[in-house]
Amino acid sequence: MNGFILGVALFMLLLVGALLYRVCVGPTAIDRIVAVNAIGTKTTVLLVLIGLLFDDVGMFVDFAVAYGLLNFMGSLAAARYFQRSERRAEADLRHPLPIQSNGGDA
Amino acid sequence: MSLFFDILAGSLMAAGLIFFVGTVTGMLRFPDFYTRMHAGGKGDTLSTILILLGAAVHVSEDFFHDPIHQWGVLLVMVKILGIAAFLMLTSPTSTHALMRAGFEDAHETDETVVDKDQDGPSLEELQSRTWEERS
Amino acid sequence: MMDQMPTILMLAPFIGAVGLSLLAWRRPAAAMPVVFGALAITVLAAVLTLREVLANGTITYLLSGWDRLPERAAGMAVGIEYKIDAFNALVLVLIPAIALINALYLRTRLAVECAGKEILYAILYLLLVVGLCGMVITNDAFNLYVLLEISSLTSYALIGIGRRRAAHATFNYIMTGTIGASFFLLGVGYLYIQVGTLNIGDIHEALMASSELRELASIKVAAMMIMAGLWLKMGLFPLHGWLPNAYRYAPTATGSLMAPLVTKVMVVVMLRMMVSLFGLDYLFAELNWRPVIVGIACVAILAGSFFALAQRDIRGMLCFLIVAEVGYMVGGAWLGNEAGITGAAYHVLSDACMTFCLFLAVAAIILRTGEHRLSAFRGAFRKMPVAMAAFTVGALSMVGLPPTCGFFSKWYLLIGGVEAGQWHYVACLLISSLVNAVLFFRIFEIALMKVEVEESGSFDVDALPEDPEDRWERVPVGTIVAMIVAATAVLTIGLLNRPIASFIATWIGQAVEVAP
Amino acid sequence: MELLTLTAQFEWILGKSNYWASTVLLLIGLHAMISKNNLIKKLIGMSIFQTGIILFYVSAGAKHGAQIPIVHYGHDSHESHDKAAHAAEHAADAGQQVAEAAAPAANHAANHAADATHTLGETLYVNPLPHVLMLTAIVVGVATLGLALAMVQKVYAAYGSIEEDEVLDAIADSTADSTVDSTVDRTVKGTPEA
Amino acid sequence: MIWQLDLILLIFLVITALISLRVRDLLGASMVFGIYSFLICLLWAGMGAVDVAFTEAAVGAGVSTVILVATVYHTRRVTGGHKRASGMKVLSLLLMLVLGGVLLHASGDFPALGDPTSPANDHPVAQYYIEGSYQDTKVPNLVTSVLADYRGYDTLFETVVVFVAGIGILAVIGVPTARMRREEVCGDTAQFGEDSDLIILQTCRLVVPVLQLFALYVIAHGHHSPGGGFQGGVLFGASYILLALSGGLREALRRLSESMSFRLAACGIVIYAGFGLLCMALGSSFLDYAILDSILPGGVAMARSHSMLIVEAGVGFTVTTILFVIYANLATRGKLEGGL
Repeated sequence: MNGFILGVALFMLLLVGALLYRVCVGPTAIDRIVAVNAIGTKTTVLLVLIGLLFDDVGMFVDFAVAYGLLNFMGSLAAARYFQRSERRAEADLRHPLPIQSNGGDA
Repeated sequence: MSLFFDILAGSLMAAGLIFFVGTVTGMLRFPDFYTRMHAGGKGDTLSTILILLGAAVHVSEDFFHDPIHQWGVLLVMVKILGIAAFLMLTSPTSTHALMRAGFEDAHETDETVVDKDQDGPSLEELQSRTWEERS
Repeated sequence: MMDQMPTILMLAPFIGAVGLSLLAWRRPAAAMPVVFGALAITVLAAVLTLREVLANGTITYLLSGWDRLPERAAGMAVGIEYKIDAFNALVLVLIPAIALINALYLRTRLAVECAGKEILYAILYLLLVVGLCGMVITNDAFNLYVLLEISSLTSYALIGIGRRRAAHATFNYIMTGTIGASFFLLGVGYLYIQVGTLNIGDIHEALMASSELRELASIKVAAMMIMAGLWLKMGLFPLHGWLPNAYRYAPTATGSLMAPLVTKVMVVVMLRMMVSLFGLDYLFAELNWRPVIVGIACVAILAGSFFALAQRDIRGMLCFLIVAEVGYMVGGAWLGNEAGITGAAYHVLSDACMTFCLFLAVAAIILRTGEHRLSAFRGAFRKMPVAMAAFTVGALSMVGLPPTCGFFSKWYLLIGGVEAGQWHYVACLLISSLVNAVLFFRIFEIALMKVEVEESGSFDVDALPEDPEDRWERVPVGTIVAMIVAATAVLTIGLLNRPIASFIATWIGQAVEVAP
Repeated sequence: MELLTLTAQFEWILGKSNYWASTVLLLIGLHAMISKNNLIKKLIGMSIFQTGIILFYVSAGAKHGAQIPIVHYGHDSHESHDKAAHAAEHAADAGQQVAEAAAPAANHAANHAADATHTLGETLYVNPLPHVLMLTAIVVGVATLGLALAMVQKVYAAYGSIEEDEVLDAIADSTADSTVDSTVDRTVKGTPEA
Repeated sequence: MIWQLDLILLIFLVITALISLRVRDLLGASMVFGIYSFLICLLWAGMGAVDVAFTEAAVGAGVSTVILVATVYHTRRVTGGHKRASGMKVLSLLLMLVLGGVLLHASGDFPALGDPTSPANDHPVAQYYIEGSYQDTKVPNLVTSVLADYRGYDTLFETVVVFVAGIGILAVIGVPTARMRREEVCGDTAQFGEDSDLIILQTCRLVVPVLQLFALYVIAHGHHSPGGGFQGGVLFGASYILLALSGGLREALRRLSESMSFRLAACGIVIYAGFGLLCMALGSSFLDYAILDSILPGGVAMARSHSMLIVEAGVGFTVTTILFVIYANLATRGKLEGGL
């Protein structure tokens, strides 16, 4: 069974790598953030799987919760950034922030 | 007995992986932000929860071997289910928040996915409204 | 009670700072009394500790009560310990003493330079003293890193609290300081992965005991990393970029505290690393970097002196003089003979005192005449005799004339250079002394001119009191006392040269004979 | 035959991989700190730099097939008993090991045998000391990051930019005549919303 | 040590680091840096360093990302190309080549990764921590016992570092006058989350209390599982940050005002240092909990264990409040109103 779990973990890790492509090419910040959010959720799962591999899940679930939570906090912060900057732009008589779409190029 | 648990856990995890593959494919291949969001939001949550359920089943196996000494694993199983519930709560919320953020960031839809004969205001009109008008 | 002195020494300013934030959050009036009280207790404890060390040798204080027991971890230290030898004890007296005297000056400036943030400033001031003392006192390499970071963070904040121009200087300081501290941490890690302990004494014994350990490349790289990190923190010449701006644009009280102490404490740490951690015979017998490092030091001395000569701004000039002085000390320490290290250690003390004296006097003069250019000195001898007297003492010590302490420490450095046959180092010492002489006598010339000070030129706004009419106030009495004490300290350390030198010699002797 | 050598080389690479990776991360971060133009990018580089060092320490404490450093006294209580019983003799033989050769590096050969025996005996735990050190390092890192970010905000309030070259230009302009400096200084005290 | 995970994660780490440094959009860069932290946490969990992974997750992935985003909000989101770069870049690249050569050369004689007989791992001190600390302190989590007892002095100053960061940020960007005003405004009746999204608001209402309970559990259970004062404190602080993100900073500040935060932070340090002073007063050395068995129940080892718990609680106080203050000041440029 451990071999199977290891396989699952590795496969998930490879899929996370595929998501890294989205993180890399963007094109815009919000696309990256969505991919980042997905990766963060998967990190929680990977952590539980690592716990299973160590045969000591009880020690790992505690901070798997913390992972999920902090990932949530990160995406909330990003979302609030957009909301607040939108409202700030409205307050500044619609001088919107430069919304650029140059991404992981350069 | 243990074979049954292994098969159950394995199948749950496999199902989760399949959904995760769907998520990744959608997020990589879909044309515009909203559709990617669609794939990311739903598939991500479901696959996560399925894999966690598989892990919970796998953990709870020991309990059914000897319930007297191994009752501690039940606590672990409950914790894993707690993580699943927590993600069930937070992941859609963050998806919603990000979708709204992208909407306010004035992302436009790809024309291949826009429903041409929809009635009601278009996305651009909605985005052009101020916060107070919207909410 | 007596054996608790090291901890009391560390805890007095610590408790003072925490108590300020706990009880006096909105009572700015409470700031200075607490600072004075805490620092006074610290000085007292430090003096008692020094007496103890003089009486019966090196003190070792085991925290958390984990003694070195043979049945526990083979007699290695499992906890953290203090180790106070002769030299440490001297420096431990010096640090809180300078902070205490500087507090006399700070008292007059606090409300002006950081209005509304007095409590915060006082807390940071005390914690900076904690960090500096802790770096000197501890005998654990990683604990040294932690306290290094405490002193760094407090310094960043104490500089960044200053005016607008300080912001970017502080950012550069943060960058450089973090790189330096991280290099130090990496070097300690290389030592740890090869030796397996963090206690400085244990690492030293392990290095002494096994020759193949000393052969390892990673130990050499560890030495390289630790030295590079400390040089970044002390501002040795090619790495000095952060120093002048940071000290110039800081609040004046911060400048006159950090300029004497921070770089010198880094030199002290470097000396301890050389003598107590790696051991002189390892550094100088096995890997002979002496020519390279002494060469760098020579470049640093010359560059610092000539940049100082090029400066128009008084504090900028002093900052580049510090760069040159760091060159003195690093070069002297790496001469590799006893006279050189004695000179370096002695110069730490004397340079701290004379830099302190100069910064105080200059701050007083800048406050009196709202200028920060050299022209501020016009007619200074007549207008503010005390400040100029202190300035003169400090300047003579910088130039290196007897009976000031600068003369004697430079004397030992010269002897070390001659013994080591490093003639270019000797030459650089003499040249920079000449440059200093030119520098300061130019200032004296300006100061002796009987020209009236006219309202002109650009002046430094934040160095001024808020309302313009008390800009001509006399120098506050606290500042005068501080300057007098500093000047006397310069002379005293000069006159006590023989005991201090023998003292440091015994320290080196102990440290070397510790090695089997 | 060469298959054996291949596995040996692979083992060797595995044995070094973390150290190499930590070096690479360290260099990436340091390069960003030095050469990036944007202050926040510099700070991200700083964090990566510190992470490289932390990775080095944690790798130094890792052990193959070891448990996480939390003693399992609950699962099988007898283990804790015989741990208590063994503790004295472990400390004792550790003692005489080091007594016979003071340097830990010198008596590897001796320790190799000794450890092989007494790690096979009981469960092997990861070395906790580097973890403790790195907890401290992480906290120090975030403290530095916070203070530096505050500095970035102050720089932006002062010069309206966080690109280093633009900031330097602004400084050059403002120090050209210090009266401007003073006036701006007075206004900037309150760090207005830019 | 799971070497397959190890290798893949190392590769991903380098990629993520490069991405987060290449991205021109600073907001995206901050979020990518969060992913970097998550991945490196996975790496450490894979190497068995659970406490490190926990702390890095809480501190690196959580708090760092949020304060980075806050700073980006207050400064500028786009960074242009590097105009002045080239000369500096070349110089730095040369430096990196030299340094990298030196470091790789040094890594040649390191013991193999995961070797139980490497000097660091079978040094008597490390062996003693593993074998003796449970007898000494009755604390199963070796990291906790080493952190809070053997190296408790380090941990005290680690807490002070956090404290200094809070004080320093307040000193650097805090606006005294606005601060006074804030203290008055604090009493007014701003509706909870008047300007924020309903769904987010309700979710956080559900999450925050659970999170705070969980943080308390992490602090209290740090003896037996990964966690302790720092991790729990960071999580507790994160709960307030979450409150501020969902319902507005004003709401969070009414629960935990700034001056109260600093008082509590000082309380935490006083608890820690005061315990050490108590040991001194009872005639032993600083932070020697063994002497406290006259006060605390259950023998020397249990005395150490109990005092560790109290000390960790003190750490938790400080970290919680200071992290919240750091966020509050960075998110509002020290004005404690408006802002992110």
